[in-house]
Amino acid sequence: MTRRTAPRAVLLALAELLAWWAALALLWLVLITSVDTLERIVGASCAAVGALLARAGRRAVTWR
Amino acid sequence: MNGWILAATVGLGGGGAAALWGVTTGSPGRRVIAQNLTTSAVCPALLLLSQGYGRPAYVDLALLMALLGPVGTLVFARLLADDLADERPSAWGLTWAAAGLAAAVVIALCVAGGPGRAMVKLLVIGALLIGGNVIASRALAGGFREVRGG
Amino acid sequence: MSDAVITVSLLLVAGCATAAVVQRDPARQALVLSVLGAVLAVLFTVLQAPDAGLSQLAVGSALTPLLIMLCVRKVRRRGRTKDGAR
Amino acid sequence: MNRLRLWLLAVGGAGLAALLVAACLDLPAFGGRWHPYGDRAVQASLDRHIANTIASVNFDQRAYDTLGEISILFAAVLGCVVLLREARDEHRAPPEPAEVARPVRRYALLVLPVALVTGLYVIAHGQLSPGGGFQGGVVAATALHLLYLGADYGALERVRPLGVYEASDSLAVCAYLVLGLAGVLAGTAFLANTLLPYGTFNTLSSGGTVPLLNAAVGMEVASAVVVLLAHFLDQAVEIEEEHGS
Repeated sequence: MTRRTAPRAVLLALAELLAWWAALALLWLVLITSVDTLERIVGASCAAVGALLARAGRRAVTWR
Repeated sequence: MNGWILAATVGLGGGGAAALWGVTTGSPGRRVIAQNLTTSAVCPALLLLSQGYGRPAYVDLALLMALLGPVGTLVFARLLADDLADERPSAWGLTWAAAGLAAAVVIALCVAGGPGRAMVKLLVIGALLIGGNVIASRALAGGFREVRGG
Repeated sequence: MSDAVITVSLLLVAGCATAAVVQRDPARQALVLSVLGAVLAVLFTVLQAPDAGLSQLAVGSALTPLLIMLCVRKVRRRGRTKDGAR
Repeated sequence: MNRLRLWLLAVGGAGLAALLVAACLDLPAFGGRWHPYGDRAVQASLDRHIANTIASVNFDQRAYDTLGEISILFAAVLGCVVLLREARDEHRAPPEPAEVARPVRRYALLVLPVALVTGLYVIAHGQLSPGGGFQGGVVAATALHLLYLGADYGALERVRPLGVYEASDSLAVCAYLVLGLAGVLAGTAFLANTLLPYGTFNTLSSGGTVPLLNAAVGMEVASAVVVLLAHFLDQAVEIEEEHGS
């Protein structure tokens, strides 16, 4: 098990992704006017994309 | 006679004229500061217009302005880092005044709009605007020292 | 009262556009273009065309300055290597 | 010979000017209440449950023009890619890491996802509120470049695999075309908005194929701008001339 796939690192990664996803999903809910199921689905997927990019960006910057 | 549109007109006229005068004359540092303050003058005006016209859909314009205005200033701060290196332009008085103006406008609109999701959206826009304004001023005042403009 | 805001926006756009044309140095012109973009977005909003205003904001606030400033930087670097190489 | 051509131009120009003046005289007065084209456009968009008439004009009534616009953008970016490629006498120096102030870097890393989600929001709600594929695509692409502004070009290159964006650029244009051809296959017309149900007014699923066309344009504009900026950044930051040439 290399350093990056140790359970603790995977847990940390998931926690960070989840935190970003929750924040961005909340932002989506704030941005839209009417909430229905389709908005929630699209919002959840956009927040997921945003969370992945946020983590990739953070790692890209401090990875050097 | 709609008070919101009047406030937007006054803010736009004053802020816009000052920004235009600042960006066309003076040292490069002062021009970039004027460009940075344009965002803080135009974004509250857009919010007031959205309230004045009674169209909440126009708030998206202010959202984009609050988001991309500071990014434009970061572009100039980074790519003009060589020219601004010796000058270290910083106008913290103006920055905090603009932040205060933006906060006042956002609070007034929140009070007028009443609680709800729209108010949270206004607060998000206000936070983005003031945060962006302060960070852009910080970037101008020497945020990109060892960048050699690259 | 909405005519006053249209007049102010038109005057600002006219002033910014003239300043952009008068300014010859590309780096400083990029600064004026950025301010012109913001004021144009307000003019479109005031004339009840928010989609056009949104397009102007999206492109004029960060993308155009970045493109222009990258070109200015490339031209300056080429100038520097030309002097160095001579 | 030159004089003949000038005379031909003058005659043609005069004829065009006369026709234009005649046409302008018949235009309705400025600021009047009579807008024949506007009323019909709004009526057509309301029939199809599209709240934003501009999105209805862009992606439903005149979707063919939008096909022209996205191919113009595609061709322009293709031109830049060809012109700004690395020449034989140039070499590519790796971008050196840059020291950026701590608060500026944290701001860039924070606004990066927020701007991306805002861009996607503007794309998704194209047919409901002001915005659409083009505006949202540009915002999403600009969001990605906060990494360059907040840190250095190396960080941006690690997050942005250029091949993927070039592929998604052409894929999005093809998606727009396939959506149009679907109309032909279904027996109606190219890019006709008669395939999907129009849904309930002012919701995300309203407007038939308009949201899909919006998404295709959004994806195309975002990847086209990323590819365009990538080649500008390569030229400005990485590619250097061989000395002594």
